[in-house]
Amino acid sequence: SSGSKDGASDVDVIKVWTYPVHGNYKDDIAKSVAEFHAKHPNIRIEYELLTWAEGPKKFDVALNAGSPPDIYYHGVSGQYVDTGLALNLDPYMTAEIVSDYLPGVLDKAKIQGKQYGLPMYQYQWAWSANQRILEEAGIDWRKIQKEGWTWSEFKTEAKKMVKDLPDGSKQYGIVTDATTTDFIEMLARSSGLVDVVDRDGKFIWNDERMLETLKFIRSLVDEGIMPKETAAIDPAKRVEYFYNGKTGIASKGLPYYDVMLETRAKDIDAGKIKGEKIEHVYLPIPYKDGGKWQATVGGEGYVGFRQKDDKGEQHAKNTFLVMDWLTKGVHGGNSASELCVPFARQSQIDAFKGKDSRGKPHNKIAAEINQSHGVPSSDLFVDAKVSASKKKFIEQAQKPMQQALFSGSRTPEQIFEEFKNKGEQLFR
Amino acid sequence: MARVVFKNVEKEFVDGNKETFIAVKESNFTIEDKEFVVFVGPSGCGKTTSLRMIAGLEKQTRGDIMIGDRVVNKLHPKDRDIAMVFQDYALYPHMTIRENLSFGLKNLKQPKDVIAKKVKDASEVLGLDHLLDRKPKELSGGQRQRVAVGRAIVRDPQVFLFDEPLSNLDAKLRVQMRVELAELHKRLEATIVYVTHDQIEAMTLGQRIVVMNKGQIQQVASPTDLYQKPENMFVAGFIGSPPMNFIDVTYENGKVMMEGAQFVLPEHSVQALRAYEGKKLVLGIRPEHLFGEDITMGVPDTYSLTSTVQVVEQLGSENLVYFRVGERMITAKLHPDSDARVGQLKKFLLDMSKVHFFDVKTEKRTSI
Amino acid sequence: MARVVFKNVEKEFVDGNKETFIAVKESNFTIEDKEFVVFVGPSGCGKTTSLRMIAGLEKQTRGDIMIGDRVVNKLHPKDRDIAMVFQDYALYPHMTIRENLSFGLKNLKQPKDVIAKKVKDASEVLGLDHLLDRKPKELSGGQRQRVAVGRAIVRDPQVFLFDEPLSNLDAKLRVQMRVELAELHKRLEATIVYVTHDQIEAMTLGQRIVVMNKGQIQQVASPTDLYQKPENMFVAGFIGSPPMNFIDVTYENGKVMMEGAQFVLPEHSVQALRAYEGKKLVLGIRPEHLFGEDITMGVPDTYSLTSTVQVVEQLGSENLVYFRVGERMITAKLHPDSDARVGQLKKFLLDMSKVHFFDVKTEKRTSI
Amino acid sequence: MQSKGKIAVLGVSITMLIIWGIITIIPLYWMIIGSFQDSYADASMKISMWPEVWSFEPFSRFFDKTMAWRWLLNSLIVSSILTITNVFFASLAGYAFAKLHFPGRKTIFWILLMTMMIPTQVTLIPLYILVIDVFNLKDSYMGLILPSIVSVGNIFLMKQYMSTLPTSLIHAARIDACSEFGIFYKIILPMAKPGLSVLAIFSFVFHWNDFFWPLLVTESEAMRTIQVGLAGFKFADTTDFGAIMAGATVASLPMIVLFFALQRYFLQGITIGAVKG
Amino acid sequence: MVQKLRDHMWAYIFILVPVLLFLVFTLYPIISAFMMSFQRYHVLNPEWIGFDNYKTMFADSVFYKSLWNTFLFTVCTVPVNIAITFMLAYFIFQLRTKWQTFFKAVMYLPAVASGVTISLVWFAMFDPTKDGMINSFLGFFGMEPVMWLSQTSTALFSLMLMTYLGSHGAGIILYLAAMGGIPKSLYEAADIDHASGWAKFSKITWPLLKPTTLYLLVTGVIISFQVFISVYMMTQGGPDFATTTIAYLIYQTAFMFYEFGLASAQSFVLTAIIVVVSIIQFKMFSTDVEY
Ligand SMILES: Nc1ncnc2c1ncn2[C@@H]1O[C@H](COP(=O)(O)OP(=O)(O)OP(=O)(O)O)[C@@H](O)[C@H]1O
Ligand SMILES: Nc1ncnc2c1ncn2[C@@H]1O[C@H](COP(=O)(O)OP(=O)(O)OP(=O)(O)O)[C@@H](O)[C@H]1O
Ligand SMILES: [Mg+2]
Ligand SMILES: [Mg+2]
Repeated sequence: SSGSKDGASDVDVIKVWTYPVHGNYKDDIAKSVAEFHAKHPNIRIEYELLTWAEGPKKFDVALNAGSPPDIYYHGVSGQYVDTGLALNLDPYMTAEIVSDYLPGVLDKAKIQGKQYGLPMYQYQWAWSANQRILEEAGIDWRKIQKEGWTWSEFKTEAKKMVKDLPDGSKQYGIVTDATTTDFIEMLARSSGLVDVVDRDGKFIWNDERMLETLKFIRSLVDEGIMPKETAAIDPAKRVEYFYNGKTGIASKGLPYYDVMLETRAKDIDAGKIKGEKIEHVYLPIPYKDGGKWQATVGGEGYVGFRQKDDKGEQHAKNTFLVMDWLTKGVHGGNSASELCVPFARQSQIDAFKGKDSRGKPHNKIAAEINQSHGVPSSDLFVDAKVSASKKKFIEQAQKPMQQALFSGSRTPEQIFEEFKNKGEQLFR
Repeated sequence: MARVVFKNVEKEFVDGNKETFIAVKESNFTIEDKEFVVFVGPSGCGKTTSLRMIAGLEKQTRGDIMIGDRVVNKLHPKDRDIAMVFQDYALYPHMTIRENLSFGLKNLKQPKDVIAKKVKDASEVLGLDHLLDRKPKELSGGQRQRVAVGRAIVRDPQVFLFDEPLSNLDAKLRVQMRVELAELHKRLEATIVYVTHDQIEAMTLGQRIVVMNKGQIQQVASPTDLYQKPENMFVAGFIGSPPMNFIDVTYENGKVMMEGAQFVLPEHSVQALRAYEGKKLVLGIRPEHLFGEDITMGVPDTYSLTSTVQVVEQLGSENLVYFRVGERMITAKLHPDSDARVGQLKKFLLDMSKVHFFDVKTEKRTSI
Repeated sequence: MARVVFKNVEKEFVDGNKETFIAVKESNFTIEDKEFVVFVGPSGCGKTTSLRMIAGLEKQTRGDIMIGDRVVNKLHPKDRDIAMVFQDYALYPHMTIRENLSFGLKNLKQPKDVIAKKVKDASEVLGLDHLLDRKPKELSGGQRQRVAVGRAIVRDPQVFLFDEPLSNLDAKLRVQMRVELAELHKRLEATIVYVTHDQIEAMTLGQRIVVMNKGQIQQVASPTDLYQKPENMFVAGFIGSPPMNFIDVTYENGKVMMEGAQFVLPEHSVQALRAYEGKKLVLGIRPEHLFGEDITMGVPDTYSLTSTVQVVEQLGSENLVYFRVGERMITAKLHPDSDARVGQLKKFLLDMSKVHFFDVKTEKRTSI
Repeated sequence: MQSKGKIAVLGVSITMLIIWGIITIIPLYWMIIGSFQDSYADASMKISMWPEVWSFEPFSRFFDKTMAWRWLLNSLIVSSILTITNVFFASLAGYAFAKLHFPGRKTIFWILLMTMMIPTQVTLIPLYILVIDVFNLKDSYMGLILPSIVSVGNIFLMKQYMSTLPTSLIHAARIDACSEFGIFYKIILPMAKPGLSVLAIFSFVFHWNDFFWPLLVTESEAMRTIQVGLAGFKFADTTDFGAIMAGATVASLPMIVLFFALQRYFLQGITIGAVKG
Repeated sequence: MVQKLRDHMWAYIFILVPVLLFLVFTLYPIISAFMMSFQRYHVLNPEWIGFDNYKTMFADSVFYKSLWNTFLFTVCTVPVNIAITFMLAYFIFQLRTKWQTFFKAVMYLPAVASGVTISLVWFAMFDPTKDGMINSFLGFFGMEPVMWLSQTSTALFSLMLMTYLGSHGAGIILYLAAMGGIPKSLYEAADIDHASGWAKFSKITWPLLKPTTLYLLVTGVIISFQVFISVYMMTQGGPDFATTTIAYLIYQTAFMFYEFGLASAQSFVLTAIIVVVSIIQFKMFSTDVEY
């Protein structure tokens, strides 16, 4: 900010807004910054840890007011680029940095071929399962981790887990929530519809495969594999089903669940909480029979910005320098390591070579296999207008409709019609 | 049957500084059914408090209050069948005058046309008919007071309580209202308790008058009795305007002696004052029982005083002439045509048949 | 210099129903510096409104008001150097009596000891000294009114405005206060404007009296002039209690004729009434200028009326005797010792030197 | 003293009050109970109605892991100042709108009132630009305070309240040579005590609980208010629920204290004895 | 004119600070927002597009749906809540001082509980399983569990229910303060006038509380027309737009779609509606009560 300029004119202040990416990130980033300051006395990093719940709002206001921070922790987004304030990093991308990134990773922070962010790790989403329940139902989860499974296979297996529990409640095959949108998106993706739009920005959720996806989801509820109150389940509630052993699979899982469940097990041992210790199994999303395994992946890390009153080229360079610093080596690697996801940069791998990584080995391997089936979101390829329309579609068609789907207040056919209409209206 | 009885009623207030103040002391009286009783007394003597206790708005600290034959100590005001004019009016600020007047009747579920008629009649009597659609804020002080009166007189309760209901009205209106209230009393046959500072009101309206002072009842009597036989100096001095004159005298041997004069008393007075032989007494005489030599109205000049006129107040219908006897200032109410000038040495005649004697210490009337 | 002048002042109110009401009409008068002027008039005639306009609390709709030699139309009340007693008291409820009394003085930045002294003096005069630490809600009605008066008299302004300041006080206190106010006037040499319904107050305190009716000024004159030469029937009937009697008469040939009697007028009256030959007139005579045959106080029996006594009111210091002449009820104020019984056929003597004649139409006094 | 009907009415109303009281008090109860329960980490965030083990751990964790004292101090400074300014300026303006008949009174009041009706979502960005960029008040007490010095809602509340006070007292004070400000300060304010104390507690609670603006304006940890700090006290892996509840409980204490300190002024028939009529 | 200003100088001084602050911190942002409503907003280069935003808005069926929801929500909550508030305040007012204090605290203090706990309570209340608070209550009468927030038929009602059962403390305290300000003498006069409890309530208390009621009504309508937090927290506008209120739509438009111009246009239409409603309320409830 301009205020710090007059304090020490030769010190450039770089503002970073980040999040508690993982449990120890607060300490890790403090260390990274300290080291950076030691190396670059003329650059000062001012960082702020936002909260997951409210941070995005704060950033949105700042961005649209024209004064975003220089660096923000997030995936790249067409919306950001469209403001004209996202910093194009291409001029600063040295060969050294490019080659430090593992193949394909940098692409996950490009929009229409231009680099706007530097990924810190490769994220992915799939499902998480309760090992005990899987095994009680006689499911060979190791095979699924390696080879994936189809919708019909999934259905057969999931049905085995459905039963009445002694306390009168029910155990389900899978539980999802009606608030987040990924369940439908992931299943649609595994039916071959990579996204709401394809890479050319064409609306593709009007494809018959979408209707089949919707029907498939509805059948899960109808056949009792999912609870009939699914429409009313929120993410916290979903986790509650999972923790309480009321479901074999929780939709939306991360390899990081290993770490979470480990902590929880410790608390149970310490008597702080009551409950069953759960062994975590990371499972891929089943794909449509006859189709192929398509995983949801991406890269998260730091995105660069300039401000309405641009602070000049040197400042931009410094910004990039800090971004690079925070993503490379041990500074960026700790996130991948903590979150049990694949590293993004060679330097990260080097920094963590030989160190104990967290998480169960079989889940790690499963995550790597899953990663290899990844298809990036269309957002990275389409222009800002399409990307905005897509967002609108999600908010104004997908979200309202998915609850209707779960609650049964609309049939899959009606919903599909609604999708087609809304899609036509938005992507004309 | 709406007798109102006070039995040893006392009222204590605790004010903001936690000091206890006795507003009404050992009050005992009976107001008979259908009687019109007037309360008078100096400002702050406990008249309003007594009224409020009858109404049940203030709970007595001690003693019992009866209305009819019931002890009403615990009866809610609204169940006492009372109408009241508040000293501070307490008009409903958000209602029009019409609504103010009809509120009580509506609560009694009287038919609409009866209400309309009563409100019309009362507002005509009170000269409020053109103001019915205004709010109290838009009225003059006297008009507000009339609304307060109106609110009571439209009702038909067992007991009326009036707390200085005419104080802010002009003389003419007051005379008119007095007549109206007297008629109301006759028509409704209700018991009426009436507080006033206006002596004429008290004398003309009251069948009996209760005189209070400092929370204590001094005398309860009919207007004439009160005027002619005040029981103590307080009552004597309080009733009558200008008030009764007091002259310090010594009684000796059938004679009263005062500064500058001494009179031989008539036989019946001598009888009564036997016990005061050689003692000091206070002689009381009302201003209208003093005459000038010029217009004597038939009073013999046996008893006379001579003194210098200090002040003359010409009130139109009479002249007030002030002069001194000893330390005391004496007032004579003379006919407006009588000659009296300041500084004049004037002879005043006393109507000795109208004098009163009071004990110096107890201030009580001697039995004359 | 605190002359108060009204020049064509009018005040219109618009009430809640959007109706315009003229409270004060074309008001013109001058109150001289240091003068004590009393406003009287029936309830609702515009007295308070006039006072409030002088104070600047109400802005006149038309016309100019001057205080001293300045037009004060636009002057803020606090800059007019005025003290006022409000008809509704307007005491500060959150302040003790002491604080209420000293508030104005504090605002004028008077030294503490001066304030203390003034408050002490005033509260003694008003009999409030033992109540100084109470809040207004802990006082009786009369005590509150005294606080309102006290708040004004501690001040030393150019103009005092008193709006019925003694209406809730007992007779004795009122007399006392009257004397105090008269002294205050002498001591402070301030202009005083005083509203009252009490005729005695008006007559004794006012150097001049302003009589208002329905927003209009009827007459401005000294008390005696007002009493002896009322300019119209309204003033004649309003001043004096009981009010002046009116008798319908016809003038013819030096004689007035009324129901049941006819009188030959004295020469000077005949002169004055020449224009009314053969016409109807109203004769006015005050109750105290009617006498019974028994106690005549020297009035010759030349002019007499005989009528049946309808009502007798014994007020102690006098008897009011009512009888009829034609349609009109006539009141005579007789000495308390005069004999008068209801139903008695009684002869009343008129003091013809004290009668007034009024035009039937204009109700104005004929030049007599 | 009371008739049967009255007792019945009283019974019904007390029953209603108790039922309603229980419903409304639940959140508060849970907050307090939750802060003595050390069974955090359960993502379902279930709290029992009565903890099996009482523990003060959450409190110590809350104070150890955060700059809680500093946040509380910040909140105290900001809320106190805003409470004072709001009470003062809102009552001043409310008095003017209620009792002083100046030209433009209605128009100005309505313009002010209308601004209350515009959703904040759309004025947020311009306001942010103004405060952060133009006045450069980021991360400062000024930035927290300046835009909220007095709110229209509070002016409206005070106007409504003041309109019921007897005008004749204002007149009396004018005659008593009191300045216009003196009238407000010495006559109106004392009489409006119940209204003022209600406004004070409302303002304080509002600003103490205010979250979004402090979130936008503050950056450094040391400038956070308690609510922003509390929200930030969530970690990526687990939510230390007990400590959050403990924090919330601590954060609510000043409001509770203030409530009890002011509540005796809420109910006062303060104008009794002022005027006749 | 100048003279007039001088006459009322003090009044202007009294409102000076609020008005100045208003000009800077309210009017300026409002004017900016108003200009935005004719632009395609962009931080760096906004584009003037005339009435396009308004046209877009009026062509959007969700906009009408949200208006209707908001209207329904307002109509069903504001009067009911004022009634509840008033009733509770009136009940409390009958009690002795100590109990008054107690209930005032009980009713008001939950307002100090943090948002986290409050939302927790609500989620527990509306829990769709049979263990949910409301559902287990219904289950007690043999009724099936209801998915309160997740079916179109009950979602909006659930949000209304939140306001009914939520804290009325602020209103209660305001009413109590106003009730305390009514001169006791009026009730004494009413007692003398034979007023029953109901008559005192309906003819004295209620009319004299009109200034407070007006305040609660106007602010209640404003808040209700701008209802956002509960929607955001509980339903995110769903299911199937059943709870999309205009304020939530504005939020979405602005902060999800970054269409600040359109959001401004929506806001000003909303404002216009509130202004009209408020004027009506002022007309209906503006009696001046002065003791
Ligand atoms: N706000 C108002 N709106 C309409 N008329 C009003 C208003 N205020 C006063 N009036 C009327 O103006 C007239 C004069 O009122 P004012 O108070 O001056 O009377 P007053 O002579 O003082 O009477 P009183 O002796 O009863 O006090 C009254 O008839 C009254 O009804
Ligand atoms: N709340 C109170 N606290 C303390 N003293 C009080 C309270 N209310 C009244 N008093 C005192 O009680 C006494 C009697 O008051 P009350 O109102 O009955 O007098 P009153 O005879 O009606 O007088 P007035 O003619 O002045 O109206 C007064 O001296 C008054 O100061
Ligand atoms: Mg009294
Ligand atoms: Mg008057």
